[in-house]
Amino acid sequence: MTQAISVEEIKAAMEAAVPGCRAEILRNESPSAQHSLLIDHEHAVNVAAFLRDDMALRLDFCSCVSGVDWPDREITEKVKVKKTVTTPEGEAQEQDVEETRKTMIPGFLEAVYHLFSIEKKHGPVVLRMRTVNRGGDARLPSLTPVWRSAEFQEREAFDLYGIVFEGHPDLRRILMWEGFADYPMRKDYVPPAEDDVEAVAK
Amino acid sequence: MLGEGIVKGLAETARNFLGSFVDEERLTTVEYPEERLPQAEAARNFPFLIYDGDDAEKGLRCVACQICEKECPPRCIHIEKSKDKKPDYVGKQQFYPAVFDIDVSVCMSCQICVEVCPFEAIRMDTQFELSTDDRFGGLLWTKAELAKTNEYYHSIHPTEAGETDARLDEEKAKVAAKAKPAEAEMQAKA
Amino acid sequence: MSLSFLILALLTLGGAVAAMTLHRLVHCVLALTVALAGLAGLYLNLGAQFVGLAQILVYVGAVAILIVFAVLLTRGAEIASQMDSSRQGRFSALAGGVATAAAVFAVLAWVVLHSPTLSAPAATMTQVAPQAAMQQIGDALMRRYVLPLEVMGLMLTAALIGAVILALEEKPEAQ
Amino acid sequence: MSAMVTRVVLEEEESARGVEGELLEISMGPHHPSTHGVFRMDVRLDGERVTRLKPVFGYLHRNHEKIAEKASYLAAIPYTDRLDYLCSMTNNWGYALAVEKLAGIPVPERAEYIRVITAELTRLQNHASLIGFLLQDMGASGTPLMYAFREREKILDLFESLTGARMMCNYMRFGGVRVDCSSEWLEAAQNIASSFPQFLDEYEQLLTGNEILMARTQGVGALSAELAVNAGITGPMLRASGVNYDLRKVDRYGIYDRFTFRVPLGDHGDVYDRYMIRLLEMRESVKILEQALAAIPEGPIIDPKTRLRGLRPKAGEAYGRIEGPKGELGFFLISDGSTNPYRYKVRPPSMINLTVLEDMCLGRNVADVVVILGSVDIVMGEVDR
Amino acid sequence: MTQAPVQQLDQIFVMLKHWLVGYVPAAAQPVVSSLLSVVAILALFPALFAFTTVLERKGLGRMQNRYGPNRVGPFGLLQPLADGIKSLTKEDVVPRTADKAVHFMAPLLLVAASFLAYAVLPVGRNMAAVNLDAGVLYFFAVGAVAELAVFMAGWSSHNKYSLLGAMRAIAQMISYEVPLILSSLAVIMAAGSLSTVEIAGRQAGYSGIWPHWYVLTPWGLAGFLLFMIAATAETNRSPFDLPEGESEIIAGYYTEYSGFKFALFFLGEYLGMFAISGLGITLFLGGWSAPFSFLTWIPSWIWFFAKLLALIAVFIWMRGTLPRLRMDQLMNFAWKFMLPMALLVMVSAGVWRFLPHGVLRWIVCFVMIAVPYVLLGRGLLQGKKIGKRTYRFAE
Repeated sequence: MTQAISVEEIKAAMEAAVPGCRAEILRNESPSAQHSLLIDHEHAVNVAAFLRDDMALRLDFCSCVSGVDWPDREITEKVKVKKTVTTPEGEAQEQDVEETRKTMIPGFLEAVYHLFSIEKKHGPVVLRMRTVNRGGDARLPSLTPVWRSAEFQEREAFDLYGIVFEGHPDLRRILMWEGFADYPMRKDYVPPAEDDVEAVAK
Repeated sequence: MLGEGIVKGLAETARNFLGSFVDEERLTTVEYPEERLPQAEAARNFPFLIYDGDDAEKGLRCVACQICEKECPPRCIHIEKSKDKKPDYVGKQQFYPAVFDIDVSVCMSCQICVEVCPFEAIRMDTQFELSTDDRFGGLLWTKAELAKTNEYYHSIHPTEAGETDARLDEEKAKVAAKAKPAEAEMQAKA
Repeated sequence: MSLSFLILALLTLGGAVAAMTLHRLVHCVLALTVALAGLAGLYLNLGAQFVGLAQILVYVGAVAILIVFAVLLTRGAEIASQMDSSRQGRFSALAGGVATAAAVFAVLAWVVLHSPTLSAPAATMTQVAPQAAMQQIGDALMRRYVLPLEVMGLMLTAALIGAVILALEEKPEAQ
Repeated sequence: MSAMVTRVVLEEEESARGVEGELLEISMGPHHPSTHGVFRMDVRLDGERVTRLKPVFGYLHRNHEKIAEKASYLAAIPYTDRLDYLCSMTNNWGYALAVEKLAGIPVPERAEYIRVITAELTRLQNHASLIGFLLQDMGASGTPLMYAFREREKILDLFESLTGARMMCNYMRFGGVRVDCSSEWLEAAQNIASSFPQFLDEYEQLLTGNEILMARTQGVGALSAELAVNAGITGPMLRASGVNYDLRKVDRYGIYDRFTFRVPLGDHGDVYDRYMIRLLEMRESVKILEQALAAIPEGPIIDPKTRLRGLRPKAGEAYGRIEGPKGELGFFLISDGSTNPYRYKVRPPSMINLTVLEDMCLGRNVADVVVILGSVDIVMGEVDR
Repeated sequence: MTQAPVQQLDQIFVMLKHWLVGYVPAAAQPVVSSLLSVVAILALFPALFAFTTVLERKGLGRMQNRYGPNRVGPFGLLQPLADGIKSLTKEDVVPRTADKAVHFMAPLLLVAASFLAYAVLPVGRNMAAVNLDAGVLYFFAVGAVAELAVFMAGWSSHNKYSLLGAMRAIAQMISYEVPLILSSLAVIMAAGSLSTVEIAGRQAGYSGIWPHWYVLTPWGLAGFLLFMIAATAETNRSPFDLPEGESEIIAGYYTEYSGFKFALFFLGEYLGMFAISGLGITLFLGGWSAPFSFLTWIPSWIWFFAKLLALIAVFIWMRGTLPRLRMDQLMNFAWKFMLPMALLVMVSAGVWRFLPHGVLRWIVCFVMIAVPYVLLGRGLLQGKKIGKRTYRFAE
C-alpha cells in the first residue's frame, strides 16, 4: 500500500478547494504509519466530493467505513499546588500540597473512512469524523451520496454504534433486527444473560 | 450453430457417466461406514489431556496453569486448580487440575489451547464419531474422559508425538544435569 | 335412456348449476369445466368421437384455461363474487336468469323438433361407423365447406394478429 | 414453506406511469433454495418483473467484531476462519497482514510462499464451487457443482493434511504460518496444480459454449464500471465490469510481485463475464501456484521474535487488505497497547458487493434475480458476521 | 392354429387376456376385457415409475461421479419402496388458507388424466387398450386436462410461489402444445390416420433390413426432435422445468404439497413423461416394431419398452447436463423457433409424399429443414447478441 501523497499535502489541497473546511491531522505512531485526517461535519460532503473528483487525488473507492466508540474517560493526575493552609497555630502559611485532579474527557463516536484510488492506484487516505457526544448528538453527515459503497457500512455503524448518518438514503438497522434497542458494539454495552432468551429475541 | 454447446455438454456428461464405471478418478465416493479414508496425521478434532504411565491421575501432565482456559477463543475450558501439589514428569512439585472440563458443544477445534500450552499437556484428538443422545451431559467432557495415554498420542500423531517426547526428554535431561551438580554439591557438603 | 347417459346428464347439469351458484369465481370456472366435460361425454356417448374429443381439447384444455387466466388477471379470484344483497336485486337477477334460460331452451327445442333427422325413419338412426364419420367430417370440411373453412381461418389469423398488435402496444407503455 | 410468504399480501398499487399494475410482494428467503444460506430479499414483482428489491440479512449475525475485541490477537484467528467459511486461508491472511502492519512484524520468506500457495488453492476451490453454485441456481441439477466439489475435495484434503482441518484451517499467524509443509505436501500441491487445467477444460466443455447458459447469463445483471467503482465492488465482479484492480497487482502484498500472471477483464459486466472472469482467474492462479511451488525456499516459517500469545502492539491503527477470492478483504485494527484489539473491523467483500444487487435486478425477472445473486458470490458467514 | 413359439411369446399377454375373459359370461366380457387392460396399465406404469426414479437417480449420480441410491435392497433397487413408505407416513400438510377441496382434487385429477392417456398407446402388436379412431386427438385432449390440474394445484395452495409456478406451467404447456401437435400432424398426414394403432401398424414393414419408421426420413427426424423437445416442455422436465424450478420458485405449483399428495404429483409427472414418450415412439419410432428386420423374433412389447426406456434415459441425460431456460426465452423458443420449424416439417412431409422416390427427395427435404434451422438458430442467438466472447488481460 503506497501512500503516494502525504496527509499534509491532502490537507492543504482540501483546505484550498473547500473554503472554510477545518481539518486536523491525527498521527498514527504504529509501524503502519497510516495517518488520518479529521474533518468537520459541515464541509464533510464537499470535502469527500473533492477528494473523489480531484484529478490528482481521484479517491474514487471508499473501501472501508468503520465506527469506533470512545467512551467517556476519566484521567486522574496528581498535581502539586501551592495552597494557603491554616496551621493549627492559627497562622496562614503557603504550602505545597499534592492534589488529585480528575478530568473528564467526554466520549464520542467516530466514523473512519478508508479511501483508495482505483484510477491512480494509491491509498489509503484515512478520513475521520467525530460526533459531539455519545448520546443524543451522535450525528454525522453521511458520505453515501459521494460513495455508494458507504451505504451498507454506514448502516452497519448506525446499527452497531448508533451513529446517525444524516443524509443517508435508507438508514435502517442492517444486522440486528428492527426493534432492537441497544447498540451492541459500544464499549459499555451489556449483553443480556445467555439464558435470557426473551431479552435476546425481543 | 444452435445446439452445438448443448451437444458438447451432453458428450461431457456421457463421458463422466461411462467413466464412472471404469475410472477411479470419476467415482470419488467413499462409502463411509464400510469404507474409510485414512486420516491425515495432522487431523484434529477435540482436545484431550495426555498422561504418562498408567495412572491417569498421577501422570497427568497438566499443571492447571489455566493459560488454555484464558486463551480459548470460545471459552469452552473450565479448570479448577488443586489445593495440594504433586510431582510432574521431572519431579518438580506442581499443582494439578482438580477439575478440567471441556464443553465440546462449544469447542471449535481451533487448536489454540495446544499451541499455548507450555507443558505439552493438551493435544488434539482425531476421534470424530462422537454422537451422543445427551445434549448437555454427554458433550461436557470431564478430566476422566479427556485423559488419554501418551501411547495413544503416539498412535494418532506419531511424528508430532515423537517431537514432543524429544523435547520433554531434553528438558528432563536438563533438569537432571542441573540436579546432578546440586546433588554433587549436597554430597560434597555432606 | 341408458345409465351412462343419466350419469353424464347429471354431471353436466350439476356442473352447470354449480357454476351459477358457487361463490368463488374460480370454483365457478372449475364447475363450468365439469359441465363442459360432461357435454363432451355426452357426445362420446352418442358415438361422435371427433366432436367429443375436440370438445375436451378446445373447451377443457383451452377455453377453461383462458377463463381461468382472465379471472386471475382481473383478480376476481380473490374476491368472492359479489352477490347483490338486497332482496329485490336478488329477485330481479333470478328472474332475468330464468327468462334467458327459458328463451334458450325454447329456441333449442324448436330446432330439435324441426330437425329432419327426427322425421326420418328409425333405421337410419343407427350409429355411423366411426372411421366413416371421421372420413366424412374430413371430406365435408375439405370439399363442401372448404370456403367457409378458409374464411374462418383467415378471420382467426386476423384476430391473432390483432391480439399480437394489442399486446405489442401495451409493452412500451408498461416499461 | 408457507412461513416464507406469510408477510406477503396482494397489493394494489399504481405504478409510476399510472398504469394500474398488479404488484406481487414476495419475500424470497430466508429459507429459499437459492439464497446461499439465510438471506432474504424483499422483492416486489410486476408479473415476474422486479420493481423493487431490498436485501435483508443479519440472520447469521454473531457480532464477530465484538468477540474479536474481547479476545486476544491470537484468539481472533480461528474466528476469522468462520467469516467466509469457504476461504479460511485468505481470511487468516488478511487478518495476519493487518496485525503485521499494526505491530511491524516481518514474515519469513518460506512462510510467504506457503501463504501464496494456500491462498491460490483457496481461490481455486472458491471459484470452482462458486460456478457450481451459480449453475445450480440456473437449474443444472447439480452436475457442475459435483464436478467442482470433486476438485475442491482434493484441495480440502491437502488443507487437512497440512493444517488438520478441511475448512476451518486456522493456519496463518502474524509473522508466518503455524506449521511447516513437507516436501510430500508440496508434491501433492504440484499434482493439483498440474491437473487442475484439465478439470477447467472439462468444465468449459460442459458449460461455456452451452447456448442455454449463454442465453441465461449474457446481458443479465450488467453493472457499469462507474457504478461498480463508486459502490465499492471488488474482486472478480469489479474486474468483470472492466476495471483493472487486483490487489495482488496493486498492493503487491506478500510476495505477489515475484510472479507473472495476468488479470482478466470483462467488457460487459454481466453474469456471463463474472462467470468467465472466474474461470480465467483460476487459470492464472494455477500459473502462480506453479511458480510458487517451483521457487519455494527452505527456511523458518514464522518470525521467531514475535510473541503469539500476549502480543501487545503499540497504540495505533492499521488497515490491511488482501485480494480475497470474493473481493477486497480488509481488516481495520486499532490498538490501545493492550493484548486485545481496541477496535477490530472486517471489511466484508460479500456484503459490500451486495450494495448494487437492487440496481442489477431492477426490471429483470425472478429467474434472473437468482442468477445475479449467484454471480455476486456471497457467503452469509461473512455478510452477517 | 399353429403358431410359431416366437409369435406366441409376442402375443402372450393378448392370449392371456382372451383366456381369462373366456371364463366370464358373454354379457360381461367387454367390461371384463377393458377392466383387465385398465388393471394392466394401473399395475405396469406405476411400477415403471418406481423403477425410473431409481434409474434416474442412479444415472444422474453416475453423471455426477457418485453412486446414487445404493443402500435399500440390491443395488438400491428397493429405494422406491422406502420412498413410498416415507411419503405415506409423512404428515399431510394442508395450508390453513388453502382451498381444501380443490387442493385435494388437483393431484388426483393429474394422475387420473395421465393414466387415461395410456388407453390409446399400442404397447405391442394388438396391445392397445382401446383402438380409438381419433386416438391421437384423444391423447392430446386428455393431456389438456393436466393443465387444469396444475392450475388447480397452484391456485388452491394460496401461495405465491405456487401461483407463479402454475402460471408458468400453463403458459408453457399451452405454448408447447402447438409445436407438439403440429409435429405429430406431419405423421398423421403421412399415415393418413388419427388412430395410434393404425400409425404404428403403418411403420411395421421393412425395406431390406431397414424399417419404415417415420424417423428415418428427413422430415421425420426433424419432427421427432421437435416432438421430443416439445414433449420435454410439456412434461416440465429439465431444461424446461421452470414451473418447478426449485432455485427460483421452490417447487412451483406443488410447493404446498407434502406426503402422498406430493408423491402423486411426482407420479403424475412421470406418467405424463412415459405417455408422451410412448406417443413419440408410436408416431416416429415405429411403435412396437423392431429396428431391423432380422430382430423381429424379439416380442413386440419388449421393443416398445426398450424404446421407452431409451427415451427416458435421454430425458435423464438432458436433466443431468443442461441448465434451465428463462420464461421469456422459453416462449421465444416456442414461438420463434419451434413453431416455424414444425410448420416447415409439415410442408416437408407433404413434399416428401409427392416427390418421386430417390435421392432428390432426400436432398430437397433435408435442405428444406436444415437451411431454416441454421437461419432460425442464428436469428435466435444473434438477435439477442448471444455468443462466445473474448477477454482482455491486464499484465
